[in-house]
Amino acid sequence: MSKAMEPDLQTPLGRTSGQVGKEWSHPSNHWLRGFVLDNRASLGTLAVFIVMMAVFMIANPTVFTTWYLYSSVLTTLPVALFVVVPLVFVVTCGEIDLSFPATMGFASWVFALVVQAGYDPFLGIAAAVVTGTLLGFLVGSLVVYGGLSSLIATLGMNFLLRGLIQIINEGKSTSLSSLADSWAYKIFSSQFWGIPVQIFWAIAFVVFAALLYNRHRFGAQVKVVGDNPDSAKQMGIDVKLVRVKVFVFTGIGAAIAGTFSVMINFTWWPTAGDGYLLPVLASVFVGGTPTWGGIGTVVGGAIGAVTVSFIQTGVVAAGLSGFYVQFFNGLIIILSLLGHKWNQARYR
Amino acid sequence: MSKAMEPDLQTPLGRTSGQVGKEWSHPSNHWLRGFVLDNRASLGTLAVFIVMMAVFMIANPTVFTTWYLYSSVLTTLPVALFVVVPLVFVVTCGEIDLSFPATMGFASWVFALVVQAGYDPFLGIAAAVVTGTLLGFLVGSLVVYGGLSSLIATLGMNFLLRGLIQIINEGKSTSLSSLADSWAYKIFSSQFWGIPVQIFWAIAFVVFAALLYNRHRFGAQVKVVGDNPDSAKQMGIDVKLVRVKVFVFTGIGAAIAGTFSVMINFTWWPTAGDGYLLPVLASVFVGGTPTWGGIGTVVGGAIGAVTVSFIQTGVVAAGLSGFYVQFFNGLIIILSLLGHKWNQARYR
Amino acid sequence: LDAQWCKDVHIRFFVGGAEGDAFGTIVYNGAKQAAADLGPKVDYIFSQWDVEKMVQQLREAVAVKPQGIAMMGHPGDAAIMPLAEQAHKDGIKMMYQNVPVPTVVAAFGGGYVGAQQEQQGRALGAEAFKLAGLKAGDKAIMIGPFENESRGARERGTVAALKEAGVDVVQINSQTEWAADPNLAIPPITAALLNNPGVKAVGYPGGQMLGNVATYMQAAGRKPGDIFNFGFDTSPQIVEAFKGGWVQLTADQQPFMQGYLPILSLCQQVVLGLAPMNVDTGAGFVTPQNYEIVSELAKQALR
Amino acid sequence: MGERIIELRDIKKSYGQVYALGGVNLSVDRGEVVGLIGDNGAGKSTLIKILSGVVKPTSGDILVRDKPVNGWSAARSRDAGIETVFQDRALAVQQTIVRNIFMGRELTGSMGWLKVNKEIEEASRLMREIGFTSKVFTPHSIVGQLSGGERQGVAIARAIYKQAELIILDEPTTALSLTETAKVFHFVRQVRASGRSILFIGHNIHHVFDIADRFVVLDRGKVALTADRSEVKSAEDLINFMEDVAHPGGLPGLHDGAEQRA
Amino acid sequence: MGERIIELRDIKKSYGQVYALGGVNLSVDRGEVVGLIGDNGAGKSTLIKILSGVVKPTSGDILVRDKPVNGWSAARSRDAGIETVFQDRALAVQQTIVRNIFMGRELTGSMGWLKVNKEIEEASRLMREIGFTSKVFTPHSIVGQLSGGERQGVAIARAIYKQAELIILDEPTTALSLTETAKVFHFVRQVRASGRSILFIGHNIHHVFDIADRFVVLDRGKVALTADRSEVKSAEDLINFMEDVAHPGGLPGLHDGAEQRA
Ligand SMILES: Nc1ncnc2c1ncn2[C@@H]1O[C@H](COP(=O)(O)OP(=O)(O)OP(=O)(O)O)[C@@H](O)[C@H]1O
Ligand SMILES: Nc1ncnc2c1ncn2[C@@H]1O[C@H](COP(=O)(O)OP(=O)(O)OP(=O)(O)O)[C@@H](O)[C@H]1O
Ligand SMILES: [Mg+2]
Ligand SMILES: [Mg+2]
Repeated sequence: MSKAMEPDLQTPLGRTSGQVGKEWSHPSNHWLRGFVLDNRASLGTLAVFIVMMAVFMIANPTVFTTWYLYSSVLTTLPVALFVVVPLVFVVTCGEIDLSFPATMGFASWVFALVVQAGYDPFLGIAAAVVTGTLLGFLVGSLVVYGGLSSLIATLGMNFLLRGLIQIINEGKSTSLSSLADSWAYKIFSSQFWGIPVQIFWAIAFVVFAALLYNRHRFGAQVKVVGDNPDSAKQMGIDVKLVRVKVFVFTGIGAAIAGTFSVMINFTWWPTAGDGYLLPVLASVFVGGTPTWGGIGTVVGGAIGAVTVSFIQTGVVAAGLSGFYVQFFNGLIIILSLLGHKWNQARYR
Repeated sequence: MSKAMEPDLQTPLGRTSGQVGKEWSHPSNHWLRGFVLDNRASLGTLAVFIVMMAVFMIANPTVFTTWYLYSSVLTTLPVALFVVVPLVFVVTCGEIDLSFPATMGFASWVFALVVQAGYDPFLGIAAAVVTGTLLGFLVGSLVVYGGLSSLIATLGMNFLLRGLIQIINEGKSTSLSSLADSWAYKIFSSQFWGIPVQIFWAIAFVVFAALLYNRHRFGAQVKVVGDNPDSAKQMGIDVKLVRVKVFVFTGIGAAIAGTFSVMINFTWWPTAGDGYLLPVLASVFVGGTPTWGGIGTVVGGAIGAVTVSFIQTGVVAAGLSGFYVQFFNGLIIILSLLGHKWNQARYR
Repeated sequence: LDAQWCKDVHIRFFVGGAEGDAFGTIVYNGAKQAAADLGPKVDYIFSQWDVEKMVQQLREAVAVKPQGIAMMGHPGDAAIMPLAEQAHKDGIKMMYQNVPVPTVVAAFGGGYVGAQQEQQGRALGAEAFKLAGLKAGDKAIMIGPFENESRGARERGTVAALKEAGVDVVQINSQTEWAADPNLAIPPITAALLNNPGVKAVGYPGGQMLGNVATYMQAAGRKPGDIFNFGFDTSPQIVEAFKGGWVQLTADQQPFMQGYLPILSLCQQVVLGLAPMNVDTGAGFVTPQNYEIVSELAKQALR
Repeated sequence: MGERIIELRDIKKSYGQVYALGGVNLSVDRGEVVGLIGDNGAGKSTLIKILSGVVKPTSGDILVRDKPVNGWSAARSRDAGIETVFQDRALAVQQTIVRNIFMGRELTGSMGWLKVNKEIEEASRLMREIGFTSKVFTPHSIVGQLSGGERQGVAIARAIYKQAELIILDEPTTALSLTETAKVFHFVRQVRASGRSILFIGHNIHHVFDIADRFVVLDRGKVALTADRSEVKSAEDLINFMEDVAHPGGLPGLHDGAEQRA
Repeated sequence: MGERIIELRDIKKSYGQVYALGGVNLSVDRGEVVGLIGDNGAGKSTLIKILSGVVKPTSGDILVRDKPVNGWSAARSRDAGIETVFQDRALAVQQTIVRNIFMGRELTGSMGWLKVNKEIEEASRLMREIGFTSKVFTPHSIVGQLSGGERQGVAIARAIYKQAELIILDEPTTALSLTETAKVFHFVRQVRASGRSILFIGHNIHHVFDIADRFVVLDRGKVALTADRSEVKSAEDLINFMEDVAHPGGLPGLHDGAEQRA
């Protein structure tokens, strides 16, 4: 920071031709320092996670050495990851999407309908993804072209879509026992060397999304739009389109998440997805993506999801009754926010 | 707008002394037009309410001519009003507070403890209000002096406080049948000419808050801080203090709301207040206070609360099954947002 | 009597839970069947199990003056009392479901359909103790909505019965999200099993979670029969779990009856002037020996 | 000249490791116009933020009418009769003209309730005083509906309210046209004529030269020159001095083109 | 002069009932520097927003190299070789220098994946070219950490990328000090020397006079004067002309003080 304020710009241009050959160098000469600086937010999240796990482990060392504990988390964690990651894009873009739980429910309902009608689950997945895409497009268009506050408008859409599901199904769930024998199940939801395969897909998704965020035009434009939409518009970026795209991405993520959730226990409930609203939101922010837009971290968000997933498990494993879960949820959220606050500068 | 862009400022100052005597006049010469222009947001909310009620009434005229229907809504509507109104201040100030449900639960718990211990309910009310004040101060200080995003930090505080309630009470509720004979009950929770007295208190509160908002230094400063905090700071306003104050106000409102709720039900539940999170939030925005801060409407928020309270009642009375409630919730939120959007300009 | 002898009667029916939870759906179907058979006009009300909301909904229900109201007993005597009084004054017939409210019924009348929560819970505890072959000093886990006194009364009863028999019971408070998506409970249940390795039996609060037992056990690396899983309600998923040997016992509180009977009784009270019904629906236990009887009904969300 | 309104002695201010001000002395007397000039980042805005109490100095003394003060703050500064029109973000654009004029010092009766009518009267008077005579706007008009020049007018009206003794204008004419610049200059003279003092900050040395009685040149957080009007012959003198300070070897660029052509 | 790069014919633009532009003709030839001056609200920014495709004109024709174009947009404008440094809000301050330079035209390989190394190389080259030689910053530095002048440098680097044929600078020196203004002027000459054209918008008529080959004076949405450098004797001429246009009766205020003293 110190040098930033007294730049070496005293010599006006033209006089500097003698120095033109010089090369850029990273502010830190040591690669490790550079790495830490570039990934402060996600490393901060990792630190929170490690401290939390350390506390739980000290409370009960034996449970935390059992693989089953981890494998059980790895079964449900992927469902959250498929929505947390696109939400990092949405928040980076300066918006928020609270309609993903209903989208999860809607898309997985379509999946359930297709499978129940006797079609191949792969077709069901495709149909679910198409549904998620359309719903994301619908929500995004309403927010972006309608010029509405995404916080409230997506909350409204969540009610509206869930209401539609309820009206049509009148509360009936759908059980899909036939799924267990399908190829889709083996590929997406079985175990491999004792590891739930879901997590491989989720990791692949996180890696893909992290690349999309950091190494793709889409990510670059999402960040710029969230940072300074006026500037982005002047530079020829279709700001509205980019905004709609992040909602579509969330719709797709929610569709995959919903489908994975149904494949875990072969049942679709009309409430499917509802339980994910708060944990997923908390994950994004525990993960170190700030609310003001422009910056964020996909990997941090993923670590945030892991952290949030382990709160409940850890509380129970540490031998506390479930009454402590809410308390710890709140505590971790507050501590993470304080940590990131101290860790992150906001430029204007 | 047209004249605004070509101001009559071509003559520099000093030359205009001949015209100094002229008086200001309101842009519209007719008082009614002026009134409508000044109260666009709340009138818009009122229009939404009237249209909604008209639809319900057409669907089932008889039910809606029964006074009892209204009196039953008027019994609990006050509980919502006591939090919606302070939240209008919070949102105007550019913040949000999602911790009020836990504050409601906490403060009314203190009330229940005091009453159960055999003290006078008035003392209980005082204790609850003190608790609400302190919690509001705690949450506000954390957000303001900790520099945290109020959306997430207050969500965290909501978990944390509710967690505390749960840990200590382990789910046990407290029933306070003795309340019915107390003076406090007669004054705050009985009926008067068939009208629940709560609503008189709530109306008094709304009127007081509307004056505070429009005719008091506090309201003026809240608006300025939400509009342009830098400017407010430069003009000597203690921006952080104003922000903390709105959280304290919400704490007080939540405490009163919680106490009223207990007096209606003669029972305190550890989950008290939880059900109010979404309806209250929706009321604020259905009421026409925008999310970006600086402006808002207390009366609109109150009308929003009435609207939201009647959705469920109306849906069921219109003969639709409860499955339609969520759908209509969403629909009303979206339609109101669209209406306000079209009705309100945002200046920068 | 005509086929639709109750045709002109207006009834408000409290389904209870969230739209679409396993229990509520069957109650709803029972009530709808009754409405179809008897002909009354029924309004259905959902409350997400939020007690404050239930009280307000009851207030509104009393206000529209139907001939009968079938209410959930969850808010408890103190909260329901003033409204029951009002209903009594207005001549509205009352039925209560799922949680008994003895003081209210004693004061202003009304019937009750549902298990006697506490008793049913205790009975389940005793039955589980017997069938699982538990001994004093054994360990069991009981999951339940302990954060809500009246909703958790049943599970508290089970805990009490087991404790009285000398079983060491670990209580896990269920989270509201688990009702919307029981998969969310996989990790905590695994953790609880790992934390208490000697556990012989696990009890679950309601249909949604009990139906998911196979998933929980697989996640924790347990095989069918390793642990004695028991709980409340029936559903297609629970029938499947019986088939697979994952679930050993469920106390069927016959939610269909909890939907059907209150409406029948209200019709009888209004049209025929009969006294209110008092039915304990918590009679039956479903075990691996008799689960097939309920399987077809469960599939149609009737049991 | 007259009484000394305010004096800063050896004011230092650092942001982290950056020294924005490295020991500055500055005083303003009654009725004088002081022109504060200097390069970007010289510390001008920081200095006036200290004067107006928005920023606390790292060290140094502040004297009001020759008496040292402790606990200097925005409120104290305004009590001492100092009003500031800041470089930017000066107005709450969604609020009415009245609310902006009385921002932070609302006219209140008992218990903090606003004296609404009094505020409107006063606002009308102030707006008329600075020549804001449009009939389209009332004190209830939203500032966001005004043009840039009109907004500047509101900020100035706010500053002259309560007969401030010293008015600080931080680059009030940046991005203003000649016509509107002229208005501001005329106003500055009006204020001086009424016996009040002005601290005028600007980049355009010609402008500042035209108006100031005394010049203070800041350079990298230090006072490089303090000169009375009588000591400086022309704006060019001042420009040359500043170029020398900034680039002892002569400043390339700005006048190259003209010289090449000439 | 050379080839005609762009021409606007009878461009009108209204915002609601306000006419920002009421029929403007303007053209820029290869290698010339056009200075666009005019009062606040004269429509300068609106005109260049139309040129850069950010704002659509209400009516009028746009010709690129003498061929009329339809569907003019920001993207089309950049394709035609027109780059703009806007008056404000030009940069995304939380992003790196690289991301700002390639905003909206990321260097991508197949499927839209970024060519990260190529971008860094190009950014380094551009920054060096405009004399941004600080070793403290790399192309990965966050723009928010840069000073105002350095940020302007990033905006200019962004504009000269891709050998733009016409660079539009909307008041690039507002709020810049002499030193930094000099840099911008030097750069403008560099660009002209390389055969590219420049449209320079400014309030400071001395500055514009020093640099432009041709002057266009806008007044209330109309072109009040178009003059080659050869037709105008001095900056004062231009100033007088503008004052006449704005206030046929003579402009009070700005020079009063100086005259009174003289
Ligand atoms: N809040 C801050 N944090 C860190 N550094 C700051 C802050 N405010 C100012 N500075 C630094 O202090 C120095 C002086 O800045 P200041 O704004 O006072 O200059 P100025 O003379 O007003 O410039 P300008 O002509 O651009 O308005 C600059 O180096 C600036 O970067
Ligand atoms: N988005 C808009 N909506 C309405 N009116 C506008 C808008 N943008 C500009 N105007 C109006 O159009 C006219 C021309 O504005 P413009 O910004 O082009 O002037 P300018 O010459 O660039 O002024 P400046 O010197 O202040 O930059 C002004 O009257 C302005 O108020
Ligand atoms: Mg400055
Ligand atoms: Mg402009």
